[in-house]
Amino acid sequence: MRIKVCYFARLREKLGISDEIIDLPDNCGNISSVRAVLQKRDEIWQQAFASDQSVLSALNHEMVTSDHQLEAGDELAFFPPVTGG
Amino acid sequence: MRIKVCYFARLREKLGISDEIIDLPDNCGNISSVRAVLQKRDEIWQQAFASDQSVLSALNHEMVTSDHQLEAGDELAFFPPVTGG
Amino acid sequence: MIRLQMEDFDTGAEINALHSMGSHIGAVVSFVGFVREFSDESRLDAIELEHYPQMTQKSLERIATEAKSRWNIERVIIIHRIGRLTPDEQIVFVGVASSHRSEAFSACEFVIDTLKTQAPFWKKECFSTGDQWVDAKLSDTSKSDRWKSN
Amino acid sequence: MIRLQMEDFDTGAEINALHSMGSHIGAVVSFVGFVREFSDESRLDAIELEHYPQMTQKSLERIATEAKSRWNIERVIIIHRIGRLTPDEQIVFVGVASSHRSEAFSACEFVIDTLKTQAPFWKKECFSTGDQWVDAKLSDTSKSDRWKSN
Repeated sequence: MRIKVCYFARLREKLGISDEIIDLPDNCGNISSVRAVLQKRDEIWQQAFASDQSVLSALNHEMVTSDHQLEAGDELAFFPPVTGG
Repeated sequence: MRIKVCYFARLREKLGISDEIIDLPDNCGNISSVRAVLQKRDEIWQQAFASDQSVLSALNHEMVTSDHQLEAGDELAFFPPVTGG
Repeated sequence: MIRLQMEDFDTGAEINALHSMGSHIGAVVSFVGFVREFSDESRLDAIELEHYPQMTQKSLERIATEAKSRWNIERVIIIHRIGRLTPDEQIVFVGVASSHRSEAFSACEFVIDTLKTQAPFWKKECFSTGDQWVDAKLSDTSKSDRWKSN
Repeated sequence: MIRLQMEDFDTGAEINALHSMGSHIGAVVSFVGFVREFSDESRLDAIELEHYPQMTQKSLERIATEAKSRWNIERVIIIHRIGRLTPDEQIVFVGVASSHRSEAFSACEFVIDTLKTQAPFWKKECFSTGDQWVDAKLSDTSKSDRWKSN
């Protein structure tokens, strides 16, 4: 199944990409599984997602925890803790 | 001894006076004693000071309780609970 | 800074003034109180604010000083209008500048709560049918008392 | 009402707008956040605010809606600027109108505390020596968490 993945702020700069479409096995499962897939890309990706706390996730524009299940067409975003206001 | 007494708001209107100089016996004592003296004037004064809670006191521009001692030259003020802001 | 005045005030200008008082001020919390259009069911013509001139300034300064001693804040501005005010007019402004927002929130609420029970102002409501002094609210006393136990 | 914008805003006008939204509104509490001149010891040239456009509006609306469900308040205005801002510029405005001031204080503080940990904004500080993403503050997390147990 196909989802969109977006990256923001420090994470976007570190990874050198702001968004991409990725294909996942249909039963890929939850956000943690996507993180595991991404971490296999190379050393930079491995480090970027190493700590659970330093990367938050939003699924379809709502902050969610990593155990959320994914569906085809989802927009998944990864970003550092927010610092607005 | 001589002190100045001021009245504000509803109390001022009820008593028909905004301030006055009064002479007290030198050992008149505290604010409660002044209230007792004033209450003897007539029915209106008696009623106006009947309830402790409905008349607050300030001595030389500081809110105080009725047990405060007085000195010659003091400015004593009586007024209803405040309603600013 | 304390101001007692008949004239209206410019809230935005006061907030900017608070901020410009220091380079490390990141937060300004403010409270603005307005004359309501209705009191109970009746439409108000105006309110009249009486105060105790020799005491008012001192009383507000004491409240501001206590706020500064209790919280880590930079500046406090209190503006209170006096005289006759019509519905929707601004009555009071309390602004607190701080580098720490939670301290600014607490200090600002403390100042307005304390002002409402300690500062010598009295409101009279003017209706087409006559005038009426406003009664003090028990809820104001309990809001103010709550700061004593902190 | 939620606004995301590059342009500055007029705090006094927003407070008046909040007040004019209802005849029984007696109190407006507001928070304004500013760009500081210094970060640690270094003088800032500017900050840059990145956000997640498709999510930001929705996230702020959700926070405003939660504030309205938890406190007896009339209106909430949240304005957050995006893009490049220089020291002393206004970043964020949160204003709450209510007939009850203590509810307005709580709701306003809840909104800014929650915005700081939930709304998708990221600040980068620009110095003459280079740029630096701002780290999230643990104190912001604990301020935000405190509203969960209430």
